[in-house]
Amino acid sequence: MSSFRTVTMVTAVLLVVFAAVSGNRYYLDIFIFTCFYGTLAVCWNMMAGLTGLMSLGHALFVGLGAYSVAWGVSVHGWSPLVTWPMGMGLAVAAAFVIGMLCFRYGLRGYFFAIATLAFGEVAFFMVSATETLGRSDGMIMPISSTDIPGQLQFFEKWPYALIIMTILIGTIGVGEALMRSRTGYYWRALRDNEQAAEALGVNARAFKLRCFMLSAGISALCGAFYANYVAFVDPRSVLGVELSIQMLVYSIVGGMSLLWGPLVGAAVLVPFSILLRDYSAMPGGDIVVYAVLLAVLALLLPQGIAGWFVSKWRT
Amino acid sequence: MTPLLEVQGLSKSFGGLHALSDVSFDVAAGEIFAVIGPNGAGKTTLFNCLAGAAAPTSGTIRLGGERIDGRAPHEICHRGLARTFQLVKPFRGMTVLENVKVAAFSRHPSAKQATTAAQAVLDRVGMAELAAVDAETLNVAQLRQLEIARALATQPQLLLLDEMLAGLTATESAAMCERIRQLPREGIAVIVVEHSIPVVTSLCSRAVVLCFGKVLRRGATREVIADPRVQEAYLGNAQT
Amino acid sequence: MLAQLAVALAAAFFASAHAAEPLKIGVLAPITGATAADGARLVKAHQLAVKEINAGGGIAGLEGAKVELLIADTQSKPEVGRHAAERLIARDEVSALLGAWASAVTMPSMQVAERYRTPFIVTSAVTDSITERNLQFVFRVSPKGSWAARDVGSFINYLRGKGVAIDKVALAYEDGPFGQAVSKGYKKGLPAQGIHIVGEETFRTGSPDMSTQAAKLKATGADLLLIVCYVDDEVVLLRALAAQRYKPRVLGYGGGHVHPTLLQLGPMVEGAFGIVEWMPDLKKAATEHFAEAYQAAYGEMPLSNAAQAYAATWAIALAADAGRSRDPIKLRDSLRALRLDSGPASLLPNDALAFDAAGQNNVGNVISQVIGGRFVTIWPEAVAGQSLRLAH
Amino acid sequence: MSLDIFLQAIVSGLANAAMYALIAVGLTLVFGVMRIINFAHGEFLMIAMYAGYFAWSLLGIDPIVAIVLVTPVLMILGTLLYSGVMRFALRVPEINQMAVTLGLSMLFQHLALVAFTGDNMLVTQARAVAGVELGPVVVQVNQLIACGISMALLATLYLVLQRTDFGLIMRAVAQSRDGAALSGIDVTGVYKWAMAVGIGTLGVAGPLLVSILYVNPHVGALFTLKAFVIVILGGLGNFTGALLGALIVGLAESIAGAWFSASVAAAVPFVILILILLTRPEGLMNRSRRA
Repeated sequence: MSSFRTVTMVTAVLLVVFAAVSGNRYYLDIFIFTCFYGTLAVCWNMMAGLTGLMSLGHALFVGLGAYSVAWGVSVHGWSPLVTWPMGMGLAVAAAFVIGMLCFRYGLRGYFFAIATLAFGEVAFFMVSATETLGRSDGMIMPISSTDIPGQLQFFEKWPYALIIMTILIGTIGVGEALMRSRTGYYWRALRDNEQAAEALGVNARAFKLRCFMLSAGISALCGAFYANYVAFVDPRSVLGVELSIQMLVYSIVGGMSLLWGPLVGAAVLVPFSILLRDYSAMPGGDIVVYAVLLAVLALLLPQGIAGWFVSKWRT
Repeated sequence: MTPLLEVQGLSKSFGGLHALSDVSFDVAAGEIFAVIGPNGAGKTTLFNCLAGAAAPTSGTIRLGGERIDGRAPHEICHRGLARTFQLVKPFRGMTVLENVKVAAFSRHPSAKQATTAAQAVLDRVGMAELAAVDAETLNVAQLRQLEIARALATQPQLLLLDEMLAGLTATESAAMCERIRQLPREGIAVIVVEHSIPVVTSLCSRAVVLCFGKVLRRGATREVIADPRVQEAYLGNAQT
Repeated sequence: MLAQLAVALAAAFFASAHAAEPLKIGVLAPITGATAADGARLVKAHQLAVKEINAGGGIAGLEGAKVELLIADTQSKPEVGRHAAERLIARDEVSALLGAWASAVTMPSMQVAERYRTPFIVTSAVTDSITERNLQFVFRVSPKGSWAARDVGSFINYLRGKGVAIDKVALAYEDGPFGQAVSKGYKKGLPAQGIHIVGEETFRTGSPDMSTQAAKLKATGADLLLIVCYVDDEVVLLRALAAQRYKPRVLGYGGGHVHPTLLQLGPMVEGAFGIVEWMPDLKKAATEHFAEAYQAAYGEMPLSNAAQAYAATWAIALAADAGRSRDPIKLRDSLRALRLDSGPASLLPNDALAFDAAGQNNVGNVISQVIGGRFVTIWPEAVAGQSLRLAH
Repeated sequence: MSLDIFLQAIVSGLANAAMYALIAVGLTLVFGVMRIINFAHGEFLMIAMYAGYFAWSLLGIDPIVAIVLVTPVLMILGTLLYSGVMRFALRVPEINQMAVTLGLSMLFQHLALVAFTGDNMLVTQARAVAGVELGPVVVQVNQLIACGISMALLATLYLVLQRTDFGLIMRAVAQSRDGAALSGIDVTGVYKWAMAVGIGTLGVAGPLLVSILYVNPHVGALFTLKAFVIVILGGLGNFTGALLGALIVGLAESIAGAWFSASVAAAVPFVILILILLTRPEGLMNRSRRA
């Protein structure tokens, strides 16, 4: 599939689903969160699945984006035009520093994962102790009774849906373009055999860093969106380990070898678990189904739903 | 004329273990040079130092007159030194062409040009018809060819080949030797690590013999092979 | 999905054609997840209120409409609670929302209610800022966390008046949303009342050992220790204090401190004080009625948060009755005008359940004490079930 | 801060470290042999704690005695875990194994909630509130007991791994799965035993911990991440590394807790982890495999 075709397909599917649910706020909310988690999973997997860098601290970048927006608007009344780039800039800078340290000292595999987790946890506890960021209580962002497009405040949900869809499509578009360029080839080569890749002229540290920074920037973008949509941020929601683990789960279920695999994972699991919760009679029934499904899929479809589908389709 | 590669007083130790001590030799442009020695003599460590995968403890390495010791592998690659690995592992999930493309990107940043260059290399090594094949399905001989194709795609002046004949049949070996012999004509000097004495004698004009990390003998291949110390080192090794 | 939409639309159509369509109230409660035990108790209280309302002929102002509770599980997670609020408002079209136990779950959920102009009565969350953000649709029956300082200050002065020497007060709290909110109030409010805080110790929820904190508290020599945390951590802390042979008077905050788990500690907690929003032995007619009805229905004593849930449920029904409307905006207006000084919703320890301009119910706390292995109210004397016991 | 408090922090840190070590060795043992990180480790601890609690509340057995009953149960659960799940998980990539154990962890937490409700359960014995004075420092009796038993068990485990044929076989499999299989070792059997011992250690830790703490369905999750950090700190799969990691985390938490507010103190073990990983990228006790 050419990159253009992937992007067109994803866009088409999103538009169809969007058209089908746009009349219903409840379904739109599910749609928005599916796109939100889908984007996060895709950019997480750019690192884990495509470059071989498993991060368990990605919530840190989401948190930087979300807190930039919440702090900017609650304390200074700044517009998203300022806070979104600020959040992304902070996240990219943080990824640069963390990446420089980790790659300089040769951290890989579980050790890289746990180092990123440690950075994320440090951020979590620091925010929990910082008065101006609302400590553990988080920050309530002002909500107006009228729409303020300049502050991304809308009564209806469709503007939010369009924003997150744009972010998602942009992420897939950038990702696909990169996958077909030198960068994408280098990432996959690094994932597989760093030593061989370096011998073939790949500057391992620079390209890993580039991947980390891109992924962090997109995560912050999602975080910024989250803050504007939910109008509330707290450490547990946007900085907790659970969020990082969610990205991992969607990627595994969707398929880590494909750029858009994690999107499939999110598109299956997010609505599935929400609908199960909303319609099942037994409280917690969804947890049981979700947990069992996760374990079974991870065991039986190691290449993920998308990977399985592609291999069936090719043969 | 300065030699293409100049190694002087190269040493490498891991903790207390001296993998290489005071190794010196040089390789001229357009030459096929052999590094021989029993197992554990330090041949792979030498390659790692030359290619930048390991930093030497002391000594200098010059490529085309410029020092490359301690440089990162990708920089050394850009300066025109390519290597192959003893254990060949293609990049998974990529076709043969894509594998070569990874290497071609080092000279051609645009995807289009890299594809053209990679295809040209595949033509050159006679793998054009395998271009679209999933690299994981190749057999040993094809994997070795792919390994050479990848190295060539980085457009090296000097190519390090690590045991390229191991596990190949006689016919495959002969074809591979023929391939190696052509490299100097394409302007590429070669260093081979090889066990088979007949192959070394037929391919290489000069050789260096390593034993326990030290240079045992250096010079024209025939003279080196005839050295009784070298014989002993090899025989001693063969008996164990 | 379209089919479902059609069904929903049809249902809405037929329902509105019917006269006594029920008043739908959404409840957000942690039925699973880390705080599931508390959620179960909240739900019982909501259900008891609804049972009583419906048994009494429903809501007169709405032609006898029954109240229908739609209970959604928040799994104790903010994002789940938030989505549940979306669903209850958008899909189930509830007239009002109640909930959602912890502050972290309450805040994102109430933002949804605010945006979709549906009244949200916060039943138990104590974070001050909930009613300090000028939100138009958010009401709270529980007191602000920082108000505890006011009542604790008065209580300390009451104790001093009884001849109890309380010179030094130390603070130990859980360094999370709950503990931070209340302790902030203490740190600001108590010195203003002439009460000196000599030491402050914090811990994360789930700490396996608090010996160091206990030793530091002992070193302060405080004669009253104010504790703000969940009951799990309180057990660990109290045991560590006991091991240090340090026995200050203890005053714990919130429902966690009148929690049955605590009584399992036996003699160790005898005499301990708790500051709490409500007690089942409060001398108020509505309280007696609720405690009896709850015990008859579920065979256990209700906790303070159950009373808040019960009051909030009644408040919505009474507001709908008074305003003769189930429309969320009209309901909001009725809630603002509400003043309940008698009847079931008046069980909390203030003169009348009423919401000020910020949506806050001006309600104080009461002080409980463990006497004879039971929690009893001892202050303010006007509502106290028993008198203070000072044997120490 | 006075010296007394500092000493108290060190002693408490050591007591915690002993419990952490006991929990972490099981995790590292399983990883060493099978190369699987078990994210449901804490949930098995939770099961052991419930077992310890019910032995006390229903049968009146002291938790220390209950160890003898709970440990075999946990060992059996370990082998069941191997035959039921881990056996299949060995065939999928590492990251999928993580997902499988994550799923198990969610499932167990929820089942425990359904079975035992979310309320805390306490073992209340007279000695739970007693303390022993060691100079200026006070140690709770139950902690002292837990610390002692934990250290005894760790020493035994160490000797078993270092001195017996069983330990030799375990270490052989840990080093090379294929090599061990070639030399005629029943690798499956070793895996089963590794899971039995790895989970079995929790059978000791659970009853000890429930007498100090409390048990609820989510109590295990408090320890999983901590154990994971400890195991990484020491070097994955390394027994002595886990002990060292537990010591560092236990002391760091406790000493930092005496100085800073709890939120800041909670970050300290992670800062230490980062610093250690930057200097020893494969953990304290593992030599970097890279030349």
